Amino acid sequence: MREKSTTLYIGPQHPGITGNMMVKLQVEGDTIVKAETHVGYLHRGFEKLMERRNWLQSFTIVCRICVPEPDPNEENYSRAVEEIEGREVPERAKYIRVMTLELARIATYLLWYGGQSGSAGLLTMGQWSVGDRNYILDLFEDLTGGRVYHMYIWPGGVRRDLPEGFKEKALRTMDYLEKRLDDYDKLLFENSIFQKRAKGVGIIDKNKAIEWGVVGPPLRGCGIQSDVRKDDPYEVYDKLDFEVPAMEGGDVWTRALVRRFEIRQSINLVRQVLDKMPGGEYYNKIPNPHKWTIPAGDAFVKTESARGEFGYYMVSDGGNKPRRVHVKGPAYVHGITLLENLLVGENVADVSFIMNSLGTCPPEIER
Amino acid sequence: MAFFDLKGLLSPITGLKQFGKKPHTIMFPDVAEHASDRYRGLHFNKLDDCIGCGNCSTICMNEAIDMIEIEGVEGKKGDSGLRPRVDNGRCCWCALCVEVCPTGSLSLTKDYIFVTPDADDFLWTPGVDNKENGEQIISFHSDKETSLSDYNRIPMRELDGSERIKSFAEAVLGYNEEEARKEAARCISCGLCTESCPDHMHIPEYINAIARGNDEDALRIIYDNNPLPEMCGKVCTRRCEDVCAMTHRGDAIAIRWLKRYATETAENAEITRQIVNPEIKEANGKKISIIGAGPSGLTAGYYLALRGFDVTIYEAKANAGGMTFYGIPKYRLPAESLEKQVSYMQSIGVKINFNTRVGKDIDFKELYNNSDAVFMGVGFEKPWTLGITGEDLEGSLQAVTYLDVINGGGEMEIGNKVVVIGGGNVAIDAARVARRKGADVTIVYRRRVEDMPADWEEIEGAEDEGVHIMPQGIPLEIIGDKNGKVIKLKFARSEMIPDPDGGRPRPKQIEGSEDIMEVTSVIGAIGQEGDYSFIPDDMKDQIKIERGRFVVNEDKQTTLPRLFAGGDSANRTADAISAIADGFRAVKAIEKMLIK
Amino acid sequence: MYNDKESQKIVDIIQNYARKHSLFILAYGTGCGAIEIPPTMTSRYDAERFGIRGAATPRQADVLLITGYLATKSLKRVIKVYEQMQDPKYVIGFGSCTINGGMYWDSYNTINVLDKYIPVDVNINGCMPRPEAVIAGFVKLQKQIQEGKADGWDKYKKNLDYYKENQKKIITNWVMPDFNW
Amino acid sequence: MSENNLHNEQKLLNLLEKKFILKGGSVRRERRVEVKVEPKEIVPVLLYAKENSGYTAFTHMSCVDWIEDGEFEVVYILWHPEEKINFFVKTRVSRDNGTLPNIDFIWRQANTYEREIREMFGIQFEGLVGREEFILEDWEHMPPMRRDFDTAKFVEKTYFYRPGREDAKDVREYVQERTDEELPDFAKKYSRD
Repeated sequence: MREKSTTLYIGPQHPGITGNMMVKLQVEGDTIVKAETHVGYLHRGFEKLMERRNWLQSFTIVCRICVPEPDPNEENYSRAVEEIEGREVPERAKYIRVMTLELARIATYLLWYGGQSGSAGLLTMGQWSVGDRNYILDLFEDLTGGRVYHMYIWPGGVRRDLPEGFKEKALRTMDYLEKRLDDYDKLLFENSIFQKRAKGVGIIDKNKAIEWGVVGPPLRGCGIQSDVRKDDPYEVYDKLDFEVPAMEGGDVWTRALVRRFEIRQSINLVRQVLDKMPGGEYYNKIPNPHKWTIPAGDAFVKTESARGEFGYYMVSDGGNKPRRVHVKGPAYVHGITLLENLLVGENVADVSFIMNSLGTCPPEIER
Repeated sequence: MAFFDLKGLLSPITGLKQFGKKPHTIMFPDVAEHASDRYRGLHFNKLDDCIGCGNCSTICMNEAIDMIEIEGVEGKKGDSGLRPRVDNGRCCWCALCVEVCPTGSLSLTKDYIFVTPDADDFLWTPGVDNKENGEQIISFHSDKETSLSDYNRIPMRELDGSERIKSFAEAVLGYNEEEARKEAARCISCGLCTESCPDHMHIPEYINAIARGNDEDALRIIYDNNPLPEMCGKVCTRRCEDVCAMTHRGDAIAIRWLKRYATETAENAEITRQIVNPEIKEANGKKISIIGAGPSGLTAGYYLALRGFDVTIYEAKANAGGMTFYGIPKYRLPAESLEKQVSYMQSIGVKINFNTRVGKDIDFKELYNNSDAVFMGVGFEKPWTLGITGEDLEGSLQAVTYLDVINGGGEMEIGNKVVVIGGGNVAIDAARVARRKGADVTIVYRRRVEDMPADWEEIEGAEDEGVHIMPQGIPLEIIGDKNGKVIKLKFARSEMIPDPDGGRPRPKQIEGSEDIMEVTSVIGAIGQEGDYSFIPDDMKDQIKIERGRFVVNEDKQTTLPRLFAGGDSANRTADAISAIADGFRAVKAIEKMLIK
Repeated sequence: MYNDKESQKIVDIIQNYARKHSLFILAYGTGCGAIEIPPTMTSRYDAERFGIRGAATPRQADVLLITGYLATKSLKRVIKVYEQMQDPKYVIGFGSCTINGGMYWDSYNTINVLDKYIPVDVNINGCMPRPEAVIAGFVKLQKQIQEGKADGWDKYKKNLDYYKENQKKIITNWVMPDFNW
Repeated sequence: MSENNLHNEQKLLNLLEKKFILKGGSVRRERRVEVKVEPKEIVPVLLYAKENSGYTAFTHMSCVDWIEDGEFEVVYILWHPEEKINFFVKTRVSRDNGTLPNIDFIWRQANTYEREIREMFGIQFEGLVGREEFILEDWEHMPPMRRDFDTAKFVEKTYFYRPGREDAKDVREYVQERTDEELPDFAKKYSRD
């Protein structure tokens, strides 16, 4: 017998929702029959604001587009500007950028650990990983002067050179984190509660994944080795040695495992970068920012963020302000069309669990 | 999966091993807050280093920075007297303001805790609100390397020194378009320079016009209050560049060269007229006489003509330009350049009577009575003498006289071993001209090279051309042969002793350092004074003259109401741009007096 | 026998003391500032030392954190949430955006001055405020509560017309009742 | 980069040139191909790229307001997962009442992009099904991403600014006041950059 259909609103004020968004569910009993994502609670009109700011001023606001991981935005913005303008970036800056991006990836995954386990009721995990994430934020603070918003990667290179003693501190942090990952495994991946919650939930169809626009860990969780760092290499990723983990399955569990392996890859990447980093300039100075103009043209650049491919479409009309900067975050697809489909047939209790596994981040959907 | 999963049950329990460990919790507020050496916290501003250029305010996309007057800070030339105040309800700690601060006075500190129940408290004046501890906790700052301001001037292309001395061809080649755009793009448009320009030219505006690629607008803006821009573009003393915000850490914007670039877009007077497109008012029937076609006289003539006055300039010599024609050598300011500007003025209705000396060819009193107003830009014609023995010998002469003859197209025999005495631009000019005439030239100056009032570019140029500079040398006597011709110069060396009143150090002769060098001529260049013999004696009582200059009020009005004066004979700064400013001011006053 | 005012004072002191040591914050990630809440609440900074912890629903919460800018769409929900909370309730404004617009001062979709719409008891400066600053904000709030100065909720009731007028200027489609939760 | 290495990029362009009427096409650089088409060609070109050429991934869709030309430029960006090539399809529609074909039957996530462009620019997509409101709520004004929508003016009208900053001075004007400089009106536009 069919149960009575009810409408449930989850969010925007709901502790299980990642960020500030709302999912409107049609449920029969505990089973979801229809899901609809509502966004716009965090819309700030970045793209409009950038039309009013000059090329340098816009750089400071792009990092706010995605709060948990601001660096891919800075990277994208800078690289798009450099591509249109034809500005060279010194080799050292490229290495520093890669290091920043990888540190940001680790930090994001540590935050994800907290969110994913928290939505399964395992609160200790979050206490550990989010607490340990602070050590990476400390590194960022030493490097860039800011904990969350770094505003560090800018057109032409990076803002400041590595501070004294940074390499040693970063390596120490990496060693510490690598040791901690074993603890996390015991607490989360070997935990039967997590395994039972995660396996077989929120399955993405491998054959449809690319067509649906799935990117990042969810796509690799379907067994497809796709990573912008390999497919369309930027900065110095083609000179570094790393693997792209992928696992068949497509459920929350494989997505979690992919992230678990990637964290180790990132730690290795940071070590490699610190080891191979050449000396020299770290910044190709831009002219007086008030009068800095970029020749007309457009560019589409992509960066692999912790949640997947982050794209920027930028158009310049030859003036001192961007004509158009259009941001495409991974959550744009994950949080709306993919989530709406994945939730159908699932249990209401798994909504935030699945959302966390997709890494939906509303600020990058609506910007 | 089995219902009872032992490993999955026990593994998490191993987490308990953390139990005995020391927590990594930071016990704030029991322990002091921590911030890294680069942390971007609240602002701090070194009030004494800050020049109030407002660059921080313009780069801030949040409009978080206001420039306000604060107690205890006075404005002066090169310092607006305003200081930044940050609205922390807007600031996003991006520190772009720090990166673009041209002086490096603004930085961010390690202090970041600012909690208050009243949201109106968040206006923060850096350097005032954290006066006590701000300086000790500076964290994010920018130095010359990291700063986003561009401190390096685009170098000016010049003829090589050995090439220059072969002719009177212009030594400085001028910026080409690309160089000019680049140089103009360095400007941060603070506008502090306008105050130190005697003529208050609209410097940021025309530089921005050049930066945006609109040279014609630049010329139009320049002509708004300077009718001799090409001359200024080549030889101005450029006080503006002394106070440029960029000088605090690097080279000033090449304001003079940019002006020169803008004026060169118009190749002749006709094109200038088309670009500037002057608006000439209907004739108002008032008659103005101007004595002297120097910079001040020409300026007054030009703007009076624009305002509809009937203007006649009386010039004693055959060419217009005054000292800029007769005093400045042609390799710095070619005659054609001046002619172009003067003919443009004539094209809008300025009449110039050449070879008409007031006091000789035309009576001053008559002129005064027949005009509605008279402007005098008579300048300093009479050179000062050195005041040492032997000055009346043949071969001892004055720089202005020498330059006058050469610039007028004449020749003067000075021999092949020349000593120029003095350290100003005139001395350098005379030396470089003599060098071009093939002489071996030595400049003798009482003080050190760094004390020379001449432009550093001129000094360097002279050295490049092979002019010797003997600093700290005091001429004592010019010695002649029996024919009354100069053969030797007796001089002594000097040492610098500090001035007890705090002025610049004074030279003092070193006992026993006297020496003699062989010379063929000695050129004195230590200054000039005015020659006011054209004024009839009965009027001299009414026109007050003090220390060789006419006494004028702010409107350049002398003690005789319808008589105005400007230029060297009325101001102390004695340069072309001040003369232009005087002329411009007098025009406004004359208009006010006669029309409004 | 004893002065009523005096005894009321003693009761207030005890009440305020109890209130300040048990602040339940509403987990509502309103702006970017929400990203510094997890570090504040977890092991490194451990805000639970102060009796601060999360509450899932407005009814159980004492403190509403406005962690940054508010889009107009969010503002409507925030007001709803605020009105659902029980007295006494406190609001902490995070960062520049709540004070005078911050980065988004010229954005068409975010409000600039938060205390025009709901009363704010403590403002924390920063973009983002660091966990230390967040804790400093909480400590300040506790002090305010102890001194009886954190009376935003009272102000809201007394000046309801003023707040409603400002709110309705922005929220054109007002479908909820005026403060009768 | 020599011509030979751009073989895959060139291949697609040649195919498309044979089959469709293009308004322009070029290999921008390695991994970037771009074509310009009329709006009515959008669906055939995209379908062809997806079904026949292996451009199965729909990466991005964006819109640029060229207010000077009175046109919107809509860009579709596809991705070839094997050959690793980005393919840009650009088309232009009129700013007033411009309509484009709906492509969410080819890639369903395009539905989201189209809804956003409809809301932010006001371009209509024929047959687009989806809630009218996406990001904005109760928006009664001009679509905000149009360039003629002045957000600063809108904010001044709608929201508040905190008082207390009225004593701010403009450095240029302040220095001007101290001297007797009179800036002519035509020069004022150059005062700040």
